[in-house]
Amino acid sequence: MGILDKEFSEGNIVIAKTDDLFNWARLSSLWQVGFGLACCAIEMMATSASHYDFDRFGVIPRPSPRQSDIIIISGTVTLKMATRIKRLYEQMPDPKYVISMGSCANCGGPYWEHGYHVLKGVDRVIPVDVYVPGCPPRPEALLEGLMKLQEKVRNESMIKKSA
Amino acid sequence: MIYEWLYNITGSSILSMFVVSLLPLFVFILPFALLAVLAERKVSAHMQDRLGPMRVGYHGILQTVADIIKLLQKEDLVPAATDKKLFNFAPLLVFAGSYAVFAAIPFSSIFIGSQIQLGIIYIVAVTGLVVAGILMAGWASNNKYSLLGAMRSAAQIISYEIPTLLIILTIIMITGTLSLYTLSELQTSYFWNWMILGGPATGLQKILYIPLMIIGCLVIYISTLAEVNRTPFDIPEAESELVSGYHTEYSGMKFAMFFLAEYANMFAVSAIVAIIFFGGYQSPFGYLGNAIGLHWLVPIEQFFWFTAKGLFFVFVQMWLRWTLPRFRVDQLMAFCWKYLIPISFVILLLAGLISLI
Amino acid sequence: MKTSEEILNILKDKFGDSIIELKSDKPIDSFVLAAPLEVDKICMFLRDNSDLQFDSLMNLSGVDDANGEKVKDNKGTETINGGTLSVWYHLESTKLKHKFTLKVSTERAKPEVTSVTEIWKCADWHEREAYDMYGIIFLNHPDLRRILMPYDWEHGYPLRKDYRNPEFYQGMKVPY
Amino acid sequence: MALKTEEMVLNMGPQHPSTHGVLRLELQLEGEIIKDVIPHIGYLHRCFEKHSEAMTYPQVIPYTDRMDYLASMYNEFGYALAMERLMGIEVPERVEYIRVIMGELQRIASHLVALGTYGADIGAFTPFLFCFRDRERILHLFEITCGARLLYNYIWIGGLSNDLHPDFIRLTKEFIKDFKPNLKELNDLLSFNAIFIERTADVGILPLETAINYGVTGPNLRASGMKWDLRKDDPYSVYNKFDYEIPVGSGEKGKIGDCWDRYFIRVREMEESLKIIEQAIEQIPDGDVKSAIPKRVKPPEGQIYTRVENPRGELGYFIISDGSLNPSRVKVRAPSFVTMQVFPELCKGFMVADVVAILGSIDIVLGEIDR
Repeated sequence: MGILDKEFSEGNIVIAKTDDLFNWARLSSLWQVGFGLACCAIEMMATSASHYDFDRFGVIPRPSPRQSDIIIISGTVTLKMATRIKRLYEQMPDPKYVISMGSCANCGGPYWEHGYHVLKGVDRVIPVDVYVPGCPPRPEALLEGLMKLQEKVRNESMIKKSA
Repeated sequence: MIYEWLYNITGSSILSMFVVSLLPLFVFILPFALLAVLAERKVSAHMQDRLGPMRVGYHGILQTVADIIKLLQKEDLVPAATDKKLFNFAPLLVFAGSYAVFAAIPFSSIFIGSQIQLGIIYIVAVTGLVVAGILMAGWASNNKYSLLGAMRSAAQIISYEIPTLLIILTIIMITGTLSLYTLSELQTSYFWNWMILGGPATGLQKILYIPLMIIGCLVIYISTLAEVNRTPFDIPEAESELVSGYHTEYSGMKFAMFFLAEYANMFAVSAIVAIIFFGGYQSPFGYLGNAIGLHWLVPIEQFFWFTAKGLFFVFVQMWLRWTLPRFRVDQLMAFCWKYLIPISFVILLLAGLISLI
Repeated sequence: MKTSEEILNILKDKFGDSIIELKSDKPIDSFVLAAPLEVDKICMFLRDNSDLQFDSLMNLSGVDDANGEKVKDNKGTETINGGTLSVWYHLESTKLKHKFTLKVSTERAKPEVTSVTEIWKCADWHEREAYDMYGIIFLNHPDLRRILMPYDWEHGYPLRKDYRNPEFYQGMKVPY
Repeated sequence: MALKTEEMVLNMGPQHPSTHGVLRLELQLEGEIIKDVIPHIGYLHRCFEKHSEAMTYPQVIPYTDRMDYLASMYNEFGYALAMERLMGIEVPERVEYIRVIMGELQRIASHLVALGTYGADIGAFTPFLFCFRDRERILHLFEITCGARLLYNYIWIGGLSNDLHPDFIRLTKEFIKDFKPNLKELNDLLSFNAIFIERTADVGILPLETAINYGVTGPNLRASGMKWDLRKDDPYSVYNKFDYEIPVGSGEKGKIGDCWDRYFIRVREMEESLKIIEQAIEQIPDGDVKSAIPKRVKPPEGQIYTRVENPRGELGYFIISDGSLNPSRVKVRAPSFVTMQVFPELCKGFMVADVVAILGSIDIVLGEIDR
């Protein structure tokens, strides 16, 4: 049971402030699963390395999915790999986020037509929060994607949404 | 000391005991662990031509606060195939073990959680709890990586306790005390009274002690490094081999407990090295408070010196971590049994002979 | 150093019938066509003969020659009947520094070639790949399983020219 | 009474911090000793060969980039070379020089990743970041030349997509000047570190006979003691105009062909590559880089096998043309694919920690193994 499992039917100042605090904590400390797939993984590594430094945003790679908040699908997802990615995603504790990095993970990329073994978009197996286009995306693009995700987290709320 | 002072104010022994026992946790361990994690990230970043956390607060000073609040919110996963009781209990045991060490550590002459006469032995014994906790975590996780990590960890910690204890035995033999407070008081006034420079002994004896003590200090620092699973001895959680070792399956707050325990332990072992060889809370140059007649200043200065020494050794640990590769498990054991233990035996013997002079 | 013609003559003397012909009419690489079920013996000879010493198999590739009869069924799906699948061996001697190309063709309906894994260990995965992609059966191969595709893939051999994608694999849609 | 013991099967990957991508290894263990390793590949099988059959010849080039994504320039180089030989195109000399410069820069970049991640596998994380810092400089050189950091589509059949940037020569000289001390720093920090030597020397020894039988090529073969480099032994492009050495494993810290040899060969190869680049930028002639690009790539019917010395070994392209605009078959002899087969042989009898050390030392790229 995480704290966030509780939903409130109406908002008040306490909940609003708690929301802000919790959202701030979550967006400031997005730990990533240390997991690379293909070409984009090299750019992801370059983003973590000295020149671009993912750590500035509080993103550190964790080897175990149990301790991470965000999974960056960096590269082509093949049919053989898709079931593993789904399992990996299920092993992560809530709240969890997904960045789909690069055209291959978004939609199959250059392999969309004849790729008999390529899954055309990782969103066919797991839900995606942010899509980063590019083949491969530059590290700046991935940073931008992360900031978009932070924006999304910032606007989350524990208040139950009325229909 | 603090306990008596509180007892005088409140008049209740239970209440004051309670406050005294919680004091190190809130005054020291938690803030230290938060700062140490941040420092680790900043130190490593600057060693690697990076900046480290920059976005959370000024130069990222709130980074670990955010991390902890985030870990609080995380779903507390208990995988289906685990032994649930042990799985839930293990992080508590590890945390309790590393917290209990602080009870006997003299932060200054008036701030000691509990002035146990057998202080050194108590610390070594309580560290054993950590091994039990780690084994428990590895076994209960029902994960092969965790199990391998836990087995390695148990073997490693138990082996490296032997040279640690032998060196401690040498010190006990020289000083004739088991109490950390007495040990610190023995090394009072100036830095040439520190154990690393022969302690309170005089003349030829002191000169003969110095090389032994320097080697002993290295041995004990290396073995304590291994006991807290830091690089180059971090094989129980070796990221590139065992994913993250015994805490692979832990998430959320339970993982945070392992994490905090690790950093608390780092300080604990650094403190032990500081107490035994570097005068504990004693200042190297005498006290400002005594010089200008403000005697209440002395304990504060002592606290400062103690933390400064402890933090310096923590920094060295970090420095080593980001410089050195890691040993393999058999090399690690060979290093302990083939080099450290014989060396510490020799030191024990020589120190015994010298003390007869 | 020996040219392909000289190597062919040595092989002709030794094996006779199983060597079919030398083709050098097409540009660049000339190659020798051999019988598919004799290829392991030929290769063993190529490796162990002191004049040849082909100690390294550079490449082994399966090829769909697509030279059969193309049939369309009423849904418009095209399949190829008859014709051949081929396996190409590119050999090299690191000691004598000469190269040699060997080709075997086998019937599409019953594609069987003897394995050369015993001779060059590196043929192992190459042959598994050719099996995976073209369905060529390598006789005497120690471990002939799919290698790149999932082990439970049941929708044919993807690099054959008449391969059709399945709609779904384990509940995941395959076409775009 | 004999104890009944069971073998433990440990599954490593496809998601594991040090399998260099999506490799899955099935380790059979007795305690921590490896009894057998079964590699499972194909988690990144992106159907390169099917795509190349559906594309026209020039359209295949971007797909070759994505095979070995750490050495894209060299993949294009090999493919362009094969097509030029098949079609009988003579390439202007300037193009050849630029290709060599790009290829050698790519070799340095690729080796930097290999060495950096190897350090991280052994447990030293800092060299990894130092290597990436230097690699970033090379990527910048590529970027000003063709606009891309990782996958370039720069070397075309018969030429190049565009000429060098006016600053390129100056920046390359600066890079070489800065890189030499950094290489020394890497040696101090990692190569001659006592713990690192302890971990890698005498581990995962690859005997020469086994290496040749398994078709191992490139730095791994040279580390086993054989002077075999296609740049010298089967010369292509303008490599015979330069003066450089082929480093060979010497068993300096352990036995010939151990992990440390395989590691250090790469360090020395980077030095040799620097020499080639230095000579090439001195000698580079003027000329038009696009003059020999054919309007329509329609090779005659036939087949060709061409190979180049990729940073990982012998990269071969086997192209069958049926006289149309699309290739009838493109088979790639990927060096990592072949090298990976020898991996179980290397691991037997060593420990779990050594698996990581050995895997890092043979330097595989999964994109190339699975294609």
